[in-house]
Amino acid sequence: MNGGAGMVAVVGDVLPEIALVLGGIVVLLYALFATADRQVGAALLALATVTIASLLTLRMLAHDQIVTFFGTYARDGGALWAKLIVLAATAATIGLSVPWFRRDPRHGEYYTLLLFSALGAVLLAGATDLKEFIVAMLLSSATGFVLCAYHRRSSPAAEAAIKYYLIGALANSALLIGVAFLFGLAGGTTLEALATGLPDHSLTAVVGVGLVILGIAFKIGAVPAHAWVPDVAQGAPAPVAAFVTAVPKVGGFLFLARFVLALPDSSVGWQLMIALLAAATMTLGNLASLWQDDLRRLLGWSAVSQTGYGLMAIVAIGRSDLAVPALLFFLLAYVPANLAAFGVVVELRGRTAITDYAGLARSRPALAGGLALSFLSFIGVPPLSGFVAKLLLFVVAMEVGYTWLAVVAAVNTVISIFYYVRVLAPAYFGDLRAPMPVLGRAAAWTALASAAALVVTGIAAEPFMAAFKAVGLLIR
Amino acid sequence: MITGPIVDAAFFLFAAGAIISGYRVFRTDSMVRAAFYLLASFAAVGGILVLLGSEFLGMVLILMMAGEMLIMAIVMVMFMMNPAGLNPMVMVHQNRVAALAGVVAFLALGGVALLGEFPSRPAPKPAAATRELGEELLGDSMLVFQTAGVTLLATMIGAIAITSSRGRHGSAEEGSSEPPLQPDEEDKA
Amino acid sequence: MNVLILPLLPLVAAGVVWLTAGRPRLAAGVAVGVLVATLAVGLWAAMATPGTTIAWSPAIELTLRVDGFGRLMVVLVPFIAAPIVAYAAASEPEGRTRLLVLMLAFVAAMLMLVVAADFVTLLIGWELVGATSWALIGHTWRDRSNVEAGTQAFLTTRLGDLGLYVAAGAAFAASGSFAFDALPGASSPWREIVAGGVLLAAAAKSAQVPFSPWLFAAMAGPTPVSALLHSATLVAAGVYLLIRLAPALEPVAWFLPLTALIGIVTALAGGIVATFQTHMKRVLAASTSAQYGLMFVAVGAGSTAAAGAQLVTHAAFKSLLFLAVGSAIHATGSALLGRFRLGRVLPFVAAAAGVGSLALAGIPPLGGAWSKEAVLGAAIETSIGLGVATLTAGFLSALYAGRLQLLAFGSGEPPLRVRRPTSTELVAIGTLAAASVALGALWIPGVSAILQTLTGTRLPSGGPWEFAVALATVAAGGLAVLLLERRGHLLDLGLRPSLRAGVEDWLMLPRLTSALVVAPTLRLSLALARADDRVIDAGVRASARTARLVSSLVDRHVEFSIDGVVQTVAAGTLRAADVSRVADDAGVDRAIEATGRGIGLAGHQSRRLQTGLTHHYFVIVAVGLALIAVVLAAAR
Amino acid sequence: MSTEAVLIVAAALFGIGVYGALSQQSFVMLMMGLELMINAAILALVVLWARAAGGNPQGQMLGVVFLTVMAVEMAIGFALITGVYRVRRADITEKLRRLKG
Amino acid sequence: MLSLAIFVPIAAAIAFAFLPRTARLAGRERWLQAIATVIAAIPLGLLVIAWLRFEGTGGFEQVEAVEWIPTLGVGYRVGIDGLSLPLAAMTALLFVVSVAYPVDFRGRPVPYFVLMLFLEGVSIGLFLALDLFLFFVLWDVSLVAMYFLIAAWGHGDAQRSALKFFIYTFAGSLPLLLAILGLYLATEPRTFDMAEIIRQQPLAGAGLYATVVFIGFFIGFAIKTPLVPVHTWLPPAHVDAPGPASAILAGVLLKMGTYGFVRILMSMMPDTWARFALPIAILATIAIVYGALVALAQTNLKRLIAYTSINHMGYVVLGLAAAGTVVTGQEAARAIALTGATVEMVAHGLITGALFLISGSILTRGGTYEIDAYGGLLTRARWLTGLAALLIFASLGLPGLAGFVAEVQIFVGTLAIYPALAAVALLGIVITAALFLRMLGRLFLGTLPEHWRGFPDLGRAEAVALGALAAVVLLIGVSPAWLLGVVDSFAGPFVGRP
Repeated sequence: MNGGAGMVAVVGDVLPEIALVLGGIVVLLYALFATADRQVGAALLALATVTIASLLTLRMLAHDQIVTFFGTYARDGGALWAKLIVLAATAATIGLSVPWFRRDPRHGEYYTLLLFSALGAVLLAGATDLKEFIVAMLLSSATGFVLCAYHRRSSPAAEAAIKYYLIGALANSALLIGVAFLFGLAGGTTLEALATGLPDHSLTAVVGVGLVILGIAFKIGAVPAHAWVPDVAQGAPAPVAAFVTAVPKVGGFLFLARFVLALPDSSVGWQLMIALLAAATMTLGNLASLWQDDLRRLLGWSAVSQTGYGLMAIVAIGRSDLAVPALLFFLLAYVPANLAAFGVVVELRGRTAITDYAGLARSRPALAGGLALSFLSFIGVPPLSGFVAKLLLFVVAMEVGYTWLAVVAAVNTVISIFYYVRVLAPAYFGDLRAPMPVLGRAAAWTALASAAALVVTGIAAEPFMAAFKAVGLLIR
Repeated sequence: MITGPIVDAAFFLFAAGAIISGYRVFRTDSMVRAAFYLLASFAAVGGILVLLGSEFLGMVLILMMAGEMLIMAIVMVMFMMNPAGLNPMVMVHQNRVAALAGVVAFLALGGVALLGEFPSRPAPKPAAATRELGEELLGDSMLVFQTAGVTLLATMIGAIAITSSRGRHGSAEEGSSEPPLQPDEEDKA
Repeated sequence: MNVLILPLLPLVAAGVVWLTAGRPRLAAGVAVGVLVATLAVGLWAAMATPGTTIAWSPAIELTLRVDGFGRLMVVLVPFIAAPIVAYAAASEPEGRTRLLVLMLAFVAAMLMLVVAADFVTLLIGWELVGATSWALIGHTWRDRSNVEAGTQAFLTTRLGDLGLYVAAGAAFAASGSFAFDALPGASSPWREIVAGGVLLAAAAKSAQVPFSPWLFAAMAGPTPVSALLHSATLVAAGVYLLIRLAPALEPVAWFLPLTALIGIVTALAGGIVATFQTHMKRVLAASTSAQYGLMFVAVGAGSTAAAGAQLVTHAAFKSLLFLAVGSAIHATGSALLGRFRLGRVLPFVAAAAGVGSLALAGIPPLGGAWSKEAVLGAAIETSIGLGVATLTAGFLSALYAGRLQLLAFGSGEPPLRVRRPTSTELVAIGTLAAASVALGALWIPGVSAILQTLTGTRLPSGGPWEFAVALATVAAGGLAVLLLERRGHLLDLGLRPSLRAGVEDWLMLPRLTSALVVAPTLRLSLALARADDRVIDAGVRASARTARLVSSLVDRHVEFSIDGVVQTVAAGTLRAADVSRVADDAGVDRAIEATGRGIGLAGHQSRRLQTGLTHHYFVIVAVGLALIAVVLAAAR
Repeated sequence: MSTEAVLIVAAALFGIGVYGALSQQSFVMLMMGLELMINAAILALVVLWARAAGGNPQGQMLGVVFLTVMAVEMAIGFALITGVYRVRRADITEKLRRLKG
Repeated sequence: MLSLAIFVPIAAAIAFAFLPRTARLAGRERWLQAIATVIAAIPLGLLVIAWLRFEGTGGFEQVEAVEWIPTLGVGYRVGIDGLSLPLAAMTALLFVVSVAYPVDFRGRPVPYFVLMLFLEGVSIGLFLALDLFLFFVLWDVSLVAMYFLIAAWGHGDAQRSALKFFIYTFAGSLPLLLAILGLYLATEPRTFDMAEIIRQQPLAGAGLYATVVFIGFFIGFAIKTPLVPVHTWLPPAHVDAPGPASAILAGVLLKMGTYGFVRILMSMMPDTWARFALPIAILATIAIVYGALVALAQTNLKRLIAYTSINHMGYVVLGLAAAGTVVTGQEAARAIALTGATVEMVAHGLITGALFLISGSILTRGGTYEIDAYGGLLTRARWLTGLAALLIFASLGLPGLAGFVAEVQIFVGTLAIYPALAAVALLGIVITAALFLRMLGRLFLGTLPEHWRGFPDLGRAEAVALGALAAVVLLIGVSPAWLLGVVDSFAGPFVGRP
């Protein structure tokens, strides 16, 4: 045990996290004591918390990249950028939630859970220790389950939540024994211990690593633990769906990257395995999206396929300088696109049948534009950030010799055009059948701001690329 | 860590108890009985933990499970179909596939155990385990500990948010659903 | 003055005439006046032999020069064209302005061709001549068959044009230049390719076998158009090209013999076709092929001078004959032989036609006789066989010339109503007749020497016995005509109608082309178009179908673990039915993209994995985990 | 009480847990299967801590984490089960198949 | 300067997008069109100035470069050489004409002009781009814009055709992207700068790797060109697209494929191109004959022209294949083939673009593309017939018009390298002549059916627009030195002609 002074210094490394915890508690207390019509204040408090946390994070960007808390937590560029993405996404989710939950009397606690869920993702992104990883996963998952079930009178929400929960519980439970094995092999729980302690060509390590990857696969919605994604996207409250299909992924991906970085090259064949998972995930996600008539479900499946693309960056981790930038840029492109798409859904009061979108461009051109930008970014059409992301993913996959994976991804991209266009075509060329009432300004602006972010980060990619290039992903 | 034939005997007793009661969980007619089998299995494992020199974890496990099983029984009695959940029933699906998966899992993990790839690094001073844990909690693993705390807090808030039927401002059900597609339906909802 | 003025003058005039639309007299005046002026320029050019180059790019330099036989052509072309255009202005009421514009443009293109001294310039003139002739032939466009005739003519000659493209390419490949001057230095095999290409182009343009029938199609145009095309211009271009290039291509062993062979075959076949013809213009058309065949023979025999002489005399008498026949057709409204004989009602036309016919038959002292004599002499010098064949061709020309003259312009029963030619028409006919007569000057030794200088080859010095044999042959031809007339078989020549129809239709050559070339091409094109709509797209679809198959296999295996074998079989059967139904519906369902159909089915299949049942998801997780472990272990 | 023996017991418990998780229709029973799996994980962890990891206190901490996971999972699980029972009257997986495809 | 040519229309498109809604514009479409035309003409003017300042040094001139994503070696780099300048200028001209061309706006004139102007900037940018990244960005964006143009203002089964077009060409763009990345990964230091890559020749002698990259590029460009057998997206897209969009599609978008062949494949991996020149030439020859034959059987006007595009683009690729060989002693022939292919791109853009505009006009008047539904239109529509005839003759390669200048050079150049293939390809010009003359006869000549008594001739805007194109076609045909000189400044150094 170190001295108290050291402890104080260490606390300085997690100021944003502390801000989130305190903010969450403040919001909870506010919600307990504020009157029914003042509950919206909780949203403002949550927004303030996110802002403060973001500012604290930004301040830390200039600091040295280190692993702190006795090897359990990284304060490096990767974690900080992930934090920023998570926080921005959380802010956007708050923007979407205010109008959506306006009639819900338990408005306040929602934001506490949202902040804690964001905290879970943030901690996951920085975890360099299996214990911290498990707890962060748990925090992120547990809050996610509850948020998903937040509509007490919604039967689809309840169904989605319980499926989400069951798959998560299975993955988590299985994960634990894997972690136990890795601990036994390495003699410690930090990633550093894994990096040094894992024996070569060990079948035990195979089981352990496989189970851990399964756990993360659940978190990021990859095959084989992907089944919850479409259900949650369809059944959960739309802002929650936007949040849950995007934010935990940021943490999950970052930890996966750190985890594979810790694996000694010769111990397990993780590259090929991740590549196969990537291929399976993107292909399944795309194929299943093809004939969806429900937009939210379609977005869920497309989120699965996007996870598959993102996994391409993981394949290259440790062997390509661009792997980490590619991963971060992918997240930078994917998260706002997801928020924009769901944001449009929220603004249209959760309208979800694809046929109901006919004539959107005539009735609500701005929303149609937002939806189109988001979809085109998903496809990877330049100059949107989705294109830069996909380009980087292709580059790193090819650079490490996984050209076949890039080809699979390309084929999948072509397939994906079909279902995105299946939504966009009626929206742009169809006739308006009924007026399209909207929810409120906040959701519209959030959706459009997210869509605008796609254009901005796509064209002005350099600042981000330069920053990402300098990013380290530390495990010791 | 204690060794010797008595320990071995105790281990075998506990091991048999854990496995048999674990198996009985899914081979019994009544949910309540299944819950108590599960408790028994956990208790047996707790015993093994104590044998292995991890008294703290063992005891916590047993205590926690006892509490949990109590809740589980209540939940079953309160909510489940069969009143009291005591009646005989078999509710199984895809039995063969599940059995296959279970056997495969057992073989895989058992294989791992037999491969003997784990290094041999016995714990030097088992008696100090609990104290060391305390140091760990407040020292090296402080962040983990704090995170776990937040997680438990979040769990409590979440569980209450979902289950409590009474909100602060009237029924928790009121208005807790998606906004209707047409605004004018809002009033009715 | 620049040589460019030669083609530009008629071209600009064409533009001017186009602007004078609605004032026919002015148009005619401008057209004929400009052609006369062009004639003057041509005379100047023949003396001054101007030349110029226009650089398009480092590789392409257009060279225009009046030299060699071209010096004669720049005079001949406007000289023949002027009376014909005058005649056209007077005789063709429909779309007169357009006709004059096109004729002037045509003359411009022809002059461009004449002054070309490199392959690119030649191609420009060559193709433009072809295109304007298409428009001229299809002049009366409201009748679509005329347009189609023009198309046929254009396509046939364009097929030959390919030879010119090839020749141009080969010349460039050999020397890096398109100029004719660089040809003699061309190496083998490029020189052979040039020779082949040039010969192909010339044969097609000059209506040699097997391309001859397009001339019949070209008859769809108004008569003055035929007169223009057949005399000094379109058809002449082929032989003109040979006259210019034969000396350079002579070293190619097979070049001259092949030229002679094509020529003699055409001369004989064309003679036969002309002899059995009952349509006046077609007699002349077939005879054109035959006469140009004789020029090919001359070139093949190494005497481009003789070919040039024949070209000049033929230009004069053939344009004369066409105009005369045109007057006859105008007069009666019928082009068929044997219905009326116009000698009495149109004595002047008949007399002028008589001059033309005599020249065609080769009766001294007309120029036509001299040139034919020269060709014969060259042929005999080459080989006795070729000589005999040429004699036979001469006999045939005498036969059909006499037959045409007698049947059309002989004295006999005139029609009830006759449209008499206008004075302009008569002047035009008279001018050409005078020219034909004047060409008798060729018999004067000094005159023919000019040809030798111009073409650079020697004229054969035929002995007296040759001359005698030739005269005897012509006389035999004349005699045969009289004999047939006496027996009353001049029209049908005692041949069975079915057989004659075949001969008349260019010895069935068009039908052969149609069956061997045109029909297969069209059939192939239709088949390919159909295949394009189905098969190739289907290739894409097939790959999609493979994807579907794979997905259904995968699907089946997943279900195997979920539902067991029995259900899988049942479900598989049902799905097979389902798949085929969906495939059927696909044609109906417009939203389904053909390419996406297979993938789309794969999409349906993959959605079946998401059963909505959590325990199935658990199985997927378990199986997935097992696979993860296997891959991790295997790829260590 | 060899390490292998304990690990085999853990494997057996895990296998039973997997079987339970996959075969039980009732959510509650299914969760019992999951708990058995965690139970096995704790057992394996502690034996490895004692025998393979040299008594590294991180192992004990990991055990606490495992217990936390178990507690949180169960708490949220029960909450969700009551929730879904309230709106859907569903207590077995087969009753929840509206979201699919 | 060059950047202005790209960004003025794009900026104008964005400005247009913020115009008030359609309802308030009723009756003012013509003003809108006039303004759009003027804006569309600005890049043309700028490119003409660039042309006048062009020196023909053989390298890239008037380069404008800004770092974009230097971390990846991506820059915004534009410039001209003898290859891109004519194509960009042709693009600008065709856009001016297409924007000015009357079309049924379907009540949505503003988005129409937004897309047209946007596509103009993008297309010009693509030809001027000197950065692979920028090139690909514009490549993909052009697909999106064209998709919306076809789907929203097309007729018949427009959405399906548009989707087929989009998916097919997007499918082509992905191998292209992968190939670009393959090339990029081989550069050292990593860069997307075209000039730098040409200097580096990163894949020279790279064997299998180069082959794979080559195939990726080739598939991408072949689909866009399109070469048989990946052409099936073209006919439906053309048939259902509105006239001006068809013109742009054929005139500009197809050129992107062949331009890519020269700019990327032939310049950056010449040895690999030379290795595959013969199969490419064979493929091109097949496309020539196949396109011509299939076109011959068409009864639908637009399908017919679409298939002749396949035929003509086959000429281009044939010329390129010949130009890219390494036959020593035939530098002059290779240069002439390359010049011919480049001029053919320009000529085909102008001619076929104009022909598609004409078919659009015919559809507006007659309501169908079926050729047999018409006949004798010359009786009523002299300007229409005259211009159509001129363009048809240009398309079948008549001297004095642009097509001849291009085709004769292609044939001559190819004949020196691949005599047999050139001979087969020559058959194409006979077949195209046949089908075009048949079409001309069946549409315009013969007797006018009774119900077309009221068939109107071209309006003033149409006549001026088409007349402008025809004038340029004529100018190139009569006096091409100004164009050939510029193209030769690229082609000469390219083949290393002494």
